[in-house]
Amino acid sequence: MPWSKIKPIENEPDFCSEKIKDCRRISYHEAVREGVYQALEQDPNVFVMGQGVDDPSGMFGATKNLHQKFGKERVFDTPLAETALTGMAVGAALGGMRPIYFHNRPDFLYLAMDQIVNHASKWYFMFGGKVSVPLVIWTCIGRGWGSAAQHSQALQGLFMHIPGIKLVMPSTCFDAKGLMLSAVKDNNPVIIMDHRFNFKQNGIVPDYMYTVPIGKGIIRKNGRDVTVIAVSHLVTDSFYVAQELMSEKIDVEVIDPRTLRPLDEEIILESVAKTGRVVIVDNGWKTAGVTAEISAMIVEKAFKFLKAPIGRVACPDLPTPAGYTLEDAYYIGKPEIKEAILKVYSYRG
Amino acid sequence: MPWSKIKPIENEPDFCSEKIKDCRRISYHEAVREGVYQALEQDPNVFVMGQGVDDPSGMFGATKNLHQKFGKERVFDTPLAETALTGMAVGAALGGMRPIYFHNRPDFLYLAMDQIVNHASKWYFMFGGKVSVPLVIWTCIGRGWGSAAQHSQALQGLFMHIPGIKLVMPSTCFDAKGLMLSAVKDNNPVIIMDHRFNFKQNGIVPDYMYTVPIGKGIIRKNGRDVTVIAVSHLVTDSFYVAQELMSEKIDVEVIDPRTLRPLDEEIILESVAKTGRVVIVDNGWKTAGVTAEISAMIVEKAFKFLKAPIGRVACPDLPTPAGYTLEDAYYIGKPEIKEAILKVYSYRG
Amino acid sequence: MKISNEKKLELFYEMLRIRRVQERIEALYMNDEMKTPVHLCIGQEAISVGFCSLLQKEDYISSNHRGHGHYLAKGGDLNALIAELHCKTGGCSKGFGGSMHLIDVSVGHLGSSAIVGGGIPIGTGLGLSSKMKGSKNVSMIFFGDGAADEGVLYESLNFAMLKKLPVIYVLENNQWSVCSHVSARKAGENIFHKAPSDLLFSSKIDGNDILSVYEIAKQVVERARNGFGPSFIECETYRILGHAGSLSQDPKGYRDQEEIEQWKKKCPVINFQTILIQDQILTTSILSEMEQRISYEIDVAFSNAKESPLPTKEDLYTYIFCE
Amino acid sequence: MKISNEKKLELFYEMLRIRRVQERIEALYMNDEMKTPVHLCIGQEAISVGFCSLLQKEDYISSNHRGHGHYLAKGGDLNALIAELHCKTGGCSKGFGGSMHLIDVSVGHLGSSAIVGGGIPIGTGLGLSSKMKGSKNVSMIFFGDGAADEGVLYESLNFAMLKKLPVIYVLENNQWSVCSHVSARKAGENIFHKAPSDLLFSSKIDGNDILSVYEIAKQVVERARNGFGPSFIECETYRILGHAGSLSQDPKGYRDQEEIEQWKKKCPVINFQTILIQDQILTTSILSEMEQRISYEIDVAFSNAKESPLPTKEDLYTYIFCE
Ligand SMILES: Cc1ncc(C[n+]2csc(CCOP(=O)(O)OP(=O)(O)O)c2C)c(N)n1
Ligand SMILES: Cc1ncc(C[n+]2csc(CCOP(=O)(O)OP(=O)(O)O)c2C)c(N)n1
Ligand SMILES: [Mg+2]
Ligand SMILES: [Mg+2]
Repeated sequence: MPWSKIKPIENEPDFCSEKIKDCRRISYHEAVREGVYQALEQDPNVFVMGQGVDDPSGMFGATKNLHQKFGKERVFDTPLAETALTGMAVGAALGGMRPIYFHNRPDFLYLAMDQIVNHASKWYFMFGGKVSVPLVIWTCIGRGWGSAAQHSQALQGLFMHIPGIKLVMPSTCFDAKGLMLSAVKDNNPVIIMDHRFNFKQNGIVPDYMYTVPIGKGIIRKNGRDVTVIAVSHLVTDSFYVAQELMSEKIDVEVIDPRTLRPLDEEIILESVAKTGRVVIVDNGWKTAGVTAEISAMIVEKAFKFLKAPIGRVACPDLPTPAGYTLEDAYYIGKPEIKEAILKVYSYRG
Repeated sequence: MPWSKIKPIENEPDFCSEKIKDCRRISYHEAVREGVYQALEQDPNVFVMGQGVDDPSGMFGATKNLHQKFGKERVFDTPLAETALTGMAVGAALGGMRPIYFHNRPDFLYLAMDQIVNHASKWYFMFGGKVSVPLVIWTCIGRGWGSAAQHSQALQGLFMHIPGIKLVMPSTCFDAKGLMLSAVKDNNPVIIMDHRFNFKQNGIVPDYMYTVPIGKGIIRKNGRDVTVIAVSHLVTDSFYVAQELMSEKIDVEVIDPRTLRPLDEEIILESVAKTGRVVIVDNGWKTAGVTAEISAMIVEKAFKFLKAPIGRVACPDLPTPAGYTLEDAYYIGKPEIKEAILKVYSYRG
Repeated sequence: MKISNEKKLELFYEMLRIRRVQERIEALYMNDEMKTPVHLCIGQEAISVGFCSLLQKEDYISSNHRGHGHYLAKGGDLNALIAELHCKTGGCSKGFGGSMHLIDVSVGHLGSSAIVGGGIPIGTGLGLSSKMKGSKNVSMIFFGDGAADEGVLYESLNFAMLKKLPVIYVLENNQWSVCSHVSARKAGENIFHKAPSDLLFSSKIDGNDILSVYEIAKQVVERARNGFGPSFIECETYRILGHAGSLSQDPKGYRDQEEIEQWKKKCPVINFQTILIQDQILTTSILSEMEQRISYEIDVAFSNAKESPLPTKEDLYTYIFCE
Repeated sequence: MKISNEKKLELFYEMLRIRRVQERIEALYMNDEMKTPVHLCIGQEAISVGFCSLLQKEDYISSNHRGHGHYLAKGGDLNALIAELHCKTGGCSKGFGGSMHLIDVSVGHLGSSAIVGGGIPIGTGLGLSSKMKGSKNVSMIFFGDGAADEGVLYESLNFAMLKKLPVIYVLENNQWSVCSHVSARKAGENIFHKAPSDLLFSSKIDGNDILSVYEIAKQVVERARNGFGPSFIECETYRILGHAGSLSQDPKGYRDQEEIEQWKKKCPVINFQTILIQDQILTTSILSEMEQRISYEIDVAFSNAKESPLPTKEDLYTYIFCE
């Protein structure tokens, strides 16, 4: 298996570091694309499928022109038939291939739930380990611009509930590439839940192949007072809030779990042991989602360190509205994160 | 609307009460069926659909022979086409009908996710309240007997995450009927997630029409030491454990939330304020499910009362195995509940 | 089939109106006042208009992301449409839906889905409700060639045939799904053209010819209304502008300019106009009157939309559950 | 088509073997030692045997809840099957799968789904993998008339036709899905019989006649192997016993005894046996030898299964993720 050649890199360069200006910076879509490109180059069994992967915009740039380089057999557009195409990818994976199936929105995964959950996620366990399904499903949360309820769902809370699927949410260009390569290398179904806001970034990305381990979080900023655990683009928002709060002498630690299953509980629990105060930030629905799980896990395993209620910053339990004034009210960002940190910080029991 | 005639009953008779022996006791399936029967009788717009609703076993008895009474137009079998049939039910609801769509397992709902979540759950909000979708989806968790990974999933954790759907989990015959009638009366999509183990019960069920309110929990046993919040058939298990523990002078309060969305937070928080010790019991997967949400909610809103980590008793994050020895290891019941209560009870911070 | 001159003028007017509305939206789109992804149906007007002209107010339609034409042709309120594109409270969905989620309950339009194919079973269910209630209302479903890829079509058609539902499936085959040509997605012709005619009336027509559309629509609506069951009509047509937004936003290079030019020659509006003028049914004075009326109506709709208040933060929590 | 006597005996032996295995399972089922819901294929043996007899070891099959016949016909290990029914570690899925989740990787059986229709796209994907790898392996998918209701069939067939995949869709129309007759679910014949033959080879055959099955199987496997694309074969057949478990557990009254008796007369095993005896290909001594061999093999499988250890509590956590 050509995959074993790739070296995992445990730590990425400092988040938003000013020091490493001499490193190559590329855009987020270039980072994702480079991961996919190198995977295709490395292993003839890797292929790319999805609606529009070969079109001029190429999945926000992430698959742009890959069909020209690797051929229309290995990078192909699909009919609008998410159920069957997912099953098809499962079958191809069982037949020895390593499909990467791109969707431009998580909303369309609902059509593929039977194949994702009843099939891909269970195959390895259900057959006593006899086979596994190395399948990557990549999808990108939409936000803003009146996308409305059916084109903007953040489904990590839903998929975090499902055993047998790894769930990856990168927040930096470096991770976008390294986690893509890890996902393709992985022998299990992996969902990469990306976010359109991540695509605004440029970041440091080595040009060689590397993997970022699935199951390892990273501290984006050290701090002693409050632990903030944030996913996807909200890591950046949290980081900026944390920097702002330094002027108010509040020392916030920002943790980016990077993957939600497996979740790096250790990095979170260590931080909680230090700060005793926690805010969890997620762009999905609040109830029974990411913030719920991380909070409950902390209460189970680090109760004695807790000095305040755990803050949960998440989208309200509502479909996404179209209108921009409503979107403003709906979405969370720096102000909500800041408010939650201050509340938790100032709590005296 | 004929529905407005039905009187809601806020409290049901004492759980497992010995006092009311003179009341009518019927079996669980008779209770569900009576609810459906009376709904069909009451309102010509109500209809029943689903694979096998008109077959000799009639959905574990819950729909048995209803087609003979109400005609094959109003109680009909369907093709195996869960996606379209769900959409069809949504459309019929928009056209003024009140469909009750029966599935004998939640596992098949994955095929209908697009219509349930992208459509039914969002329609009311997405169109600014102009229309709503009065649709009942009834489904019954399978357990035991080698049903294995694709025929035994408990999906309340997944659906609890979805805004716009009410989620009902009865645990007694009384509630099975009363909540069915509430669900049919409701103008929103309602999922009733039942459990095969409930079908073992007989219970007190008045023969007249009544509704049990959606969004109101109930205390099944009062107690001062530990609060147990349990769903579906695990309410009964928790109740028996609580009774057992009385001999050890541990006074457990057992709460049956009855519905997970809306969740009766008040009844839970009041109990926590009293006991400060909590165990949550759910037959679904642990991560990002029911136990996560209720735990996180308590931490958010009643932190100061907590004297111990919140116990979470749920199925492990694995597909269900077929083999009975593995099932034994997989499922939770009285021993796991008891252990968790004792752990929480004896915790000294 | 004999169609009265009056009817022809009516059909023309409706097409022209939808065309002008779309053009105005396109022209103003880059001003960024309509913050919602619009999908224009320029080139496809004959389908909405021809089919909906046979429907009663009580009949149902089911529509999709490219739904302005369906909405207007069925009699949806123009003011509410334009206000919705501005995400205002005066919008048909009060600003909660945007361009892809239009509704006008008063004319049997119960909401459009932006999930491709999502409206197909819903429209089927509306047909079922009709049948169960013993009403004569028919349900008409508009969907694209992309939607025809989805298995839900197979399931829905089977059910409609099985129960002989009064449902008309209108496939607007505009050749493209975003940048993907139908030939990259579909093996051969849609298989449902081969269904036995006693189960499903099926036909493939020139969707740019309003008279062909009208003729077939009359047939299938009558069938449905009189209990003869479902129909499946594929309309060949073309989306002249981009997939979404203004033309300037459409990715370049996925289709030949030549192809676009060929289809522009088949413009349903201009071609019908030419015929009507040739046949002396339409005069330049009637035409300019029409244009003025439409233009005025559109002006009013846009100015109403601008004046309509924006939803507020608090409004967000209005529609959690229906009482 | 000329089929050698040897081949005929082989086919007969395989059918007989599957029949006897099923019968034994049925006979012992109420003892409650096989704690997993079994779905027996008595009456449908000719389909598994006829189709799989044309496959190489490397070819793939995709199977469903009623999968014992597919598994055995493809060469799956009988001992591992019976042990799996006993939920033992010696089972083909080590007791994690049960009767509905069989697998034998060594013969191209990569796991059966108990979600009706779930195996259809997976088998299609196996065909795609074959094609992408440039191997000649074909993929054969067994599914029931219930599965044919699901939209995933439409999507999968379209994709297979579009990409000319080496996939054979075998519809076992046994008339029933649990207690629901096909006529309650399906409007007319399956529409894919109308597909153009250059895109999809299609045929409807007597699935209880092993020679017809063998003949068509030969044709479609050759087509698939030589790059001519997918086929869709509907086999008319009948499930003689109940939907699941032992016959005594089947609900009463959903089908006529008369119907069952008619189909019993069409028993694929007995009828073929009669022909073979008539044609003097099969003698009573060969037959009793076969019966003995099979009976012995089944005895061994059951006693092995009983001896195989049960999985333990700790085993549960073995397969969380694959390394
Ligand atoms: C299930 C689903 N898959 C993908 C999309 C993304 N999408 C939005 S519009 C569109 C094109 C659909 O093509 P078609 O049905 O032919 O309609 P047209 O845009 O041509 O009118 C696609 C693929 C979607 N909205 N829903
Ligand atoms: C998607 C789905 N819906 C419903 C079921 C329940 N179910 C299990 S087997 C079965 C019958 C399927 O009929 P068919 O495909 O004809 O196969 P047969 O049992 O006749 O061999 C049904 C409905 C299921 N397993 N999966
Ligand atoms: Mg199109
Ligand atoms: Mg069948």
